[in-house]
Amino acid sequence: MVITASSGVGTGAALALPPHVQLKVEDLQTYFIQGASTVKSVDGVSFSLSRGQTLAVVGESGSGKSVTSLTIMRLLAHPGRIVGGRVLYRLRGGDVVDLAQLPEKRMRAIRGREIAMIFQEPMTSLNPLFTVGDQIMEMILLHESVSRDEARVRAKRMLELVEIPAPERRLDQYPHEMSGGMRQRVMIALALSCNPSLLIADEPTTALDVTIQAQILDLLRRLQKEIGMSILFITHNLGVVAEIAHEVVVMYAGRVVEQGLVLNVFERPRHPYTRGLLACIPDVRRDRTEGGGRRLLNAIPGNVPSALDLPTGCAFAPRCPLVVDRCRELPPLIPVSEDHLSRCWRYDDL
Amino acid sequence: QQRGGAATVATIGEPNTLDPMVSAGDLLGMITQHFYETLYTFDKNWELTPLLAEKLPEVSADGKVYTIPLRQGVTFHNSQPMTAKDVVASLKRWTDLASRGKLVAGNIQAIEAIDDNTVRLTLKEPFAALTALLAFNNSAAVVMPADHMENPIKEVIGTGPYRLKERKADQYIQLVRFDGYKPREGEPNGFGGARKQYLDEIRFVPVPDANTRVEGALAGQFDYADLLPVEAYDRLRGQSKTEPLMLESFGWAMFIMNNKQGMMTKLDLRKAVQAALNAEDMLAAAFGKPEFYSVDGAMYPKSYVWRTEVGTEAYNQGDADKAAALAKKAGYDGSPIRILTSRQYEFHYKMAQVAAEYLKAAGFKVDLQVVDWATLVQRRAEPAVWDIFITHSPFLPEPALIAPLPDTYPGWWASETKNKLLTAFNTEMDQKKRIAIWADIQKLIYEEVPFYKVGDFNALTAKSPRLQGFTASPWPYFWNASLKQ
Amino acid sequence: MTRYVIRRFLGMIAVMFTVVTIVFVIVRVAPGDPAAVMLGPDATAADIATLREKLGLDRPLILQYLYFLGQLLRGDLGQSIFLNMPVLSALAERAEPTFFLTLFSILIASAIALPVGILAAYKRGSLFDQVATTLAMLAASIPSFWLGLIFIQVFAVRFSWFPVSGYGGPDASFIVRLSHLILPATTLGIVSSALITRFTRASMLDVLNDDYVRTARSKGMGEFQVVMKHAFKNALIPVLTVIGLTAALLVSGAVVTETVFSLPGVGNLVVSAVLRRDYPVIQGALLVIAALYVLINFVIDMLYLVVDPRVRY
Amino acid sequence: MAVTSSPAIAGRPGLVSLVFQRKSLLIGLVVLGAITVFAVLAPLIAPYAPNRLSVVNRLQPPSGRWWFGTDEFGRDIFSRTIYAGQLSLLVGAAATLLAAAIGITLGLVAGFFRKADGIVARIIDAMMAFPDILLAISLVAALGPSLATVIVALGIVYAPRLARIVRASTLIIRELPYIEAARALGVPTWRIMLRHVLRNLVSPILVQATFIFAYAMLAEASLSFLGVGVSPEVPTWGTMIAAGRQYVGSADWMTLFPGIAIVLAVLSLQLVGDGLRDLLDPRLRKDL
Amino acid sequence: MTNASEPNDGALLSVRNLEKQFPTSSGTVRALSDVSFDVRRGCILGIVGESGSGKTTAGRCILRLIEPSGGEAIFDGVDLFKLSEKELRAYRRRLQIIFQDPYSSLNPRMRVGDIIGEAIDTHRLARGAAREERIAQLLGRVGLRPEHARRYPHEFSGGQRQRIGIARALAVEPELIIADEPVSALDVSVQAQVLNLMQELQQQLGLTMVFISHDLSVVEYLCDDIVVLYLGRIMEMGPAQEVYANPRHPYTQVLLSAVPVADPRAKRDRIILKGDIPSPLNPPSGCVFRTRCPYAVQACAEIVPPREDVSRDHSVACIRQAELAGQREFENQENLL
Ligand SMILES: Nc1ncnc2c1ncn2[C@@H]1O[C@H](COP(=O)(O)OP(=O)(O)OP(=O)(O)O)[C@@H](O)[C@H]1O
Ligand SMILES: Nc1ncnc2c1ncn2[C@@H]1O[C@H](COP(=O)(O)OP(=O)(O)OP(=O)(O)O)[C@@H](O)[C@H]1O
Ligand SMILES: [Mg+2]
Ligand SMILES: [Mg+2]
Repeated sequence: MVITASSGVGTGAALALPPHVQLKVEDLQTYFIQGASTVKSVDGVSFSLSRGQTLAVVGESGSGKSVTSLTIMRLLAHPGRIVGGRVLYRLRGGDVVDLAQLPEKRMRAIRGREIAMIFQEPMTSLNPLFTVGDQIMEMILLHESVSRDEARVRAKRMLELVEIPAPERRLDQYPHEMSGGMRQRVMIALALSCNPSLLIADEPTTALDVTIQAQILDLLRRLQKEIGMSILFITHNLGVVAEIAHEVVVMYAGRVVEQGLVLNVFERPRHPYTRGLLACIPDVRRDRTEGGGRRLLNAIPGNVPSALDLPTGCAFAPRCPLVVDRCRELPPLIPVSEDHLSRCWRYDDL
Repeated sequence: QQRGGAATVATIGEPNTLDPMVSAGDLLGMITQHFYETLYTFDKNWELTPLLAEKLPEVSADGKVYTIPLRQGVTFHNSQPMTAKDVVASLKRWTDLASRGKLVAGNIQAIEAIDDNTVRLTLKEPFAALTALLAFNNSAAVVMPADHMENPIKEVIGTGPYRLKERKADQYIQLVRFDGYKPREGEPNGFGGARKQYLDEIRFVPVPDANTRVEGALAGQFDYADLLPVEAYDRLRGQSKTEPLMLESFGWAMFIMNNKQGMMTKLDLRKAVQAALNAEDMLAAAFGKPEFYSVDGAMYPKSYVWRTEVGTEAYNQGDADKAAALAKKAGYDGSPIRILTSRQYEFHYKMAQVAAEYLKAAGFKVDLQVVDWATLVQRRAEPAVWDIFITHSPFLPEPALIAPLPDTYPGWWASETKNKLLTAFNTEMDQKKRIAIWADIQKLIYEEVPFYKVGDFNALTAKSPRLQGFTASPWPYFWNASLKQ
Repeated sequence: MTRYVIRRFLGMIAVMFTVVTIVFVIVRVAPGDPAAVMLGPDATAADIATLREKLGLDRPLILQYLYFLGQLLRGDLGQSIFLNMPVLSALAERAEPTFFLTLFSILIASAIALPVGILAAYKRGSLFDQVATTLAMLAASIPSFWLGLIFIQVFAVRFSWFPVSGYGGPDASFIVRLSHLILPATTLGIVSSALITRFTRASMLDVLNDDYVRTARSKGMGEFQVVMKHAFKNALIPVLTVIGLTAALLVSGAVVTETVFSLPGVGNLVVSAVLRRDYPVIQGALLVIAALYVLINFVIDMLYLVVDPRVRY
Repeated sequence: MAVTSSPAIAGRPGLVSLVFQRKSLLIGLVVLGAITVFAVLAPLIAPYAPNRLSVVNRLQPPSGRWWFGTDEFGRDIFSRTIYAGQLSLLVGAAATLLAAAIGITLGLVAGFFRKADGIVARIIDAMMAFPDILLAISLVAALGPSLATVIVALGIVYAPRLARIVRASTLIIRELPYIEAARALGVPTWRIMLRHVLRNLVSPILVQATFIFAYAMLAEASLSFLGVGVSPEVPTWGTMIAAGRQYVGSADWMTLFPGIAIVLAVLSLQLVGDGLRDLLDPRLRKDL
Repeated sequence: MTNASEPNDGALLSVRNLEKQFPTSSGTVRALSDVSFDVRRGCILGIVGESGSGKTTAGRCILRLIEPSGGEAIFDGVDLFKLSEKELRAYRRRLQIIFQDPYSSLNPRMRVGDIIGEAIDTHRLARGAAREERIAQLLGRVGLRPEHARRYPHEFSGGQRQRIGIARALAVEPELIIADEPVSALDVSVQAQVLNLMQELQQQLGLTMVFISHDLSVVEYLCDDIVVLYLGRIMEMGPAQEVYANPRHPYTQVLLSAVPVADPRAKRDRIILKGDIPSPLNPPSGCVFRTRCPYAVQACAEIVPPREDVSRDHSVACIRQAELAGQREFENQENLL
């Protein structure tokens, strides 16, 4: 059940985006409202993604990454609802639309064709009852008026593109006859078969082995160069972010806490949470003494708060080593340097 | 009356055989009389009348020799002519197998064919009821071809106006007109006289559930529905597709006690049961409105010559205290009275339930064993497994034929007094004297309590208005009947 | 694939074998001498002895069992005591009404259950869902004989739309016979639709949560197509099993329904056989019906080969 | 259905409030409770003795004197209906307990011991191949009809259903890491079976048992209706309907009230079962 | 580490020629072949490998949670594989296991106190008040509060549950703990907490540990020795520092190069492997890695590469390792020039 946007703000006024921007999310709020309980899964998320660039969204489990991506695609499950904010998107023709307001019918034309998506579980994301070829062709036939034969040729080309050996034979295979890595390639082929301008990848490599992850990341990078689409890459692995993204958005408890170029954020994180995350990853150079003895990791204390009762003010405050009184008040996203934002009052102390 | 058509008759169940000699059920008699015929039968006044016999038998002066002339030109369904040889063989088979035949078996000196068309039956002692026995359509002395007498029968070949075409157990028994049938001269008269073959077909459909028979009748699915619960009378009245037929004094119900084995062999206990039972309640429960039954202890209703009221003061007591006292006297040990009954005849079952309550009130334990009729018939033959079973009977023209009188009948009433009286009754040829003896027998029944008469009941059946020329009877027959197209 | 077929086949044989054994045991648990019970009290000792010999009851149990198996392998289910005919023919004679009754019931049940189940799952929590779920539960709570009685009263007696009972006479046309089946099949169909509805709903709910349904939506596909093509086809697999098993189990309902409607089917035969203590018929009917169930199960397994590519190897 | 629901985020509210949140469970429990109270307190509530004949008053329609009317023997249907509740519930409950005892044992043994599994699983499969009523009829025919044999037969008939569920769950639970942890600790097998496996099966067993209770009551009614179950003079809802069958069309109340009683009892049991399933283990929703 | 076939003196546990096959309906899965390694007393041995390489199977075999198909596991001088079920029970106290999934490794129907208490009861370590005391102590040791004993597992977060699992393992005072991916299911921030806890415990209690993981950075950080598994066979093993610094097997090299590093400036030559891991149902002949190995030659298909020592305690199963090492040295020198 797809819930259409409920706030009835007209889309009359022409929307605009800077020319290089493909997608701009502004103060997005997505809540799950069931009876008296409200889960504010996404509560004020903003970022923008330039054409041909990769933006990584990183955060721990439950921070709202998937909900953000599903909101953009307008694939939220009941009782999820967009409560506020805009999702500005540049169509192929150059027009800008607010995806949060678009009627379902127009949204359908955008899904798959303008924006495509790949998911975490390659094992379950493909329908087990249809051949791989059918599933790719279905997408092509849905959005373009071509014959089945033509669609098949296109599907085969897509499989070639994602470096699947013996594509002709693979077209007639079922998903279960393929390995996880292979299926994720099929998903990518499927997603890219209508040349979308934006690819949303929700943890596409999390379920895969490192060697296969390396293959897929490599493939995505190459395809982006060839096709030029923008990628919204969702992950919880900072290593992967470093490897693939130009820009990064760090989420915590439904909010963006830091945003900026990958180089800047990793080099000099301006939010204690980002800093903590980076310190949590074991690094021998840092965490071993000269003699080879181990230092304890610089772990963040405490747990990720439950989405049902978030602390007021900065959600990270209870775990933050730098917490001060002021943190009871929610900081805005503060520009700390060019293209670098942080939601911390004490960004300068970092 | 028009020729043609197939009449559908809803019967109370599936007979377990089509051989009318081996079983005595009314259902079996009703069905088989259409294809098997007896030497004699009854006319509409319940008088004896010849059927396969040419005329009534000549009886010798001492009442021992019966000479029976046969009709000529009668053929079996397999086109063979019927001869004296077939009749002799059939009668012998009847005395061997049939429960009614066994009654006379010991009394028979000889059965022989005098010529092709005459049979002679010689008795040891005179036996007044013989001709009535020969006329009955259940446990019937039917005539079969001499060369088709296996037991169980392999092929149903009779002389009747209809012949068996197909039997699908639990579905239907399909009879079709026997074209080689030669009816008697004259007009129909009860079961006797000419038998007209208007119908092309008669189909007996077993519908064990009484209510389904009612509903089928209401819906016009059956041309005739046998034995319906009397409660349905009002529902059947004023309907377009069916009409109720009420058969007054159709029969009487009885509780047979096991006089051979078990607790009921004690007279006091039988008397206790007699005292405990309230016939009126049993009848009311079984038949509903008083129009449908009569609380009557006499063995024959008013219209019969055999009617007498001697002994009936012991009837319909419903006296729990007396019963309890009698039971105590008999040394009743608290073991349950095993009452065998069936739901095929719903009124049996209902009487059983009321009886059970009255017996319980008198301090008896009751074990009500509800089985289907076929099983009951099987089980009642085994003296070890029951104390009382419930059955009913039409009013028979000849008292000697009342089922529980002979000591071979399950219940096994054997007493010297009874034997004396019965012998006297059977050998006596004078009607007046016989009536007097019968009164003694009735008195004895109330004294020795071999069984308990519950009362008389009417029967409710239903026929469609299309069915014409049909005469209601305890054993409905469908020759002479026709369907309006 | 061949491996799958062979495995299922062997499995089927194994279960059949167990079924046969269970039936053998059930008839043997009858207290007392089965021959005596079967023949009834009329029988003489000699009769009983003859039947004992005929049935092999005088032999050691294991030999009896082997004999029983041997008989079955020859397709011999024994002889009905009451009907005086081979049990197999008695069953065959009554197969038609039961077969069509089951078939129509399952068609009616599916015709009700599938759309309702799908829609209820799709609109989970809606008024439609609540009403449908409650009705399904209600349908599952109604004794089929009671519903049958009501149907007879209303549709056969009051309105005379359908015949009350039976299966038509000897020369009844197929249409007439079918008209006899409508009420019983509707009765059974309604009662069994409950299970299928609930199962379809549950299965759809599962599938609607699956990732590939989300994938289909992310392709920009319309809801109807998503539900029917991607979700329902997957949900169908377990539903198919339930439909098949319901079909097999309907025989159970048929026992009751056939009695209420006096349909001369297998169920009716069993009930009469129980009342008539016709053990060979009970035994034979049990065997045949259970075997049918196992067979239907096997057929469904084979259907998976068509529906689900995952089992093809 | 794009986002899968996450495991319970909030702490667990109390059981009572959970029950109250589920309307159907609540309704089911209330109706079932009422039926049970009526049945148990029948001697106090019933205006007449259930078997008291009063032939003059036979087939009276419902009225102020006989709330549900009288039957063909003039017995009060209301009194009989609530007394019948005792036996119907007893048959259902006893059959369920028996089925549970057999089924749980078989299922646990099959699920836990590979060697036994081959045979037990096949017996379960084979037993499931017999339609429930048919198997019950045959068992009753073999054992001889009585209240006790009906219970035994239904217990045997429904045992495989529980056995199958217990077995399937055991097979899954057996492979779970916490079982492995217990084995790694050296906890004896029987203790693992009871403390770890059986304890985690309580919910599915309870849910299934509720349904079996419902089915057993329906089955008892069917058997009695067919005349192959409980002896007809013992009042159960099934025997009452069977008796009333003769009067459908003329005294409909004879079948109506016991029929409603069955439907209510079975429906409430199913509501409870469904509610329990929701409450105890949402994952079980799939098997019915 | 040693590759001698006799048990090593310093080793608490020596696994020798461990074999495990799973017969399945579609054939026999060769999960482990000829696996031998030593776990030094007081040290942490890491087992790494991609999914399906047999890491978990190895752990479960050693603990006899599944029956091994062959080989031996000498623990403190006794071959665990030869013990009867009864004899084994005594050893169960000395070896413990921690699982990956913090959700399914705790019985949801038991209170935390009972989960830990069951370990104590089974080995009759304490009773009554002493038992409660001990449970409280264990909870404290893993960073939980004594009152948590009354709660059920679902009331805890993943990290806390993992702590409960650790407390349960510690309850019997084991000498060796096999930790099967204990942090893989946890969020990064919690993962670090649990890693810290494990280290502290290991040091304080002098535990010996087998740490199974597919996360190479964690293993590098935590472990003293490392075993690299691929398709049920050991590719390379040795002291962690040395293996990481100087991987000699092509597979190890590939694996290390594939790990994404959280440093956007790190520039590395990545070796991207072609293809997938072959099915363990019919693993390749000879060297199992050869189908994906960039350096494979004909001979690799013919012989199962024997283990070769490249330095003390560091061994590699590759027939071309020496040749390849030489080549690399040459390249490195070239780079230097
Ligand atoms: N259908 C739903 N109903 C209620 N809450 C939901 C629903 N879907 C998601 N949530 C809540 O929204 C929050 C964000 O979830 P989301 O799936 O976006 O997290 P994530 O960052 O993608 O985490 P992960 O790394 O585990 O995928 C979580 O707290 C989750 O519980
Ligand atoms: N019970 C079993 N039956 C059949 N095959 C099994 C069984 N357990 C494991 N296997 C197979 O053995 C091989 C090794 O499995 P194992 O679980 O040890 O791998 P792993 O290295 O722990 O992988 P992961 O990283 O996914 O946990 C795999 O191919 C697996 O499919
Ligand atoms: Mg997510
Ligand atoms: Mg593992």
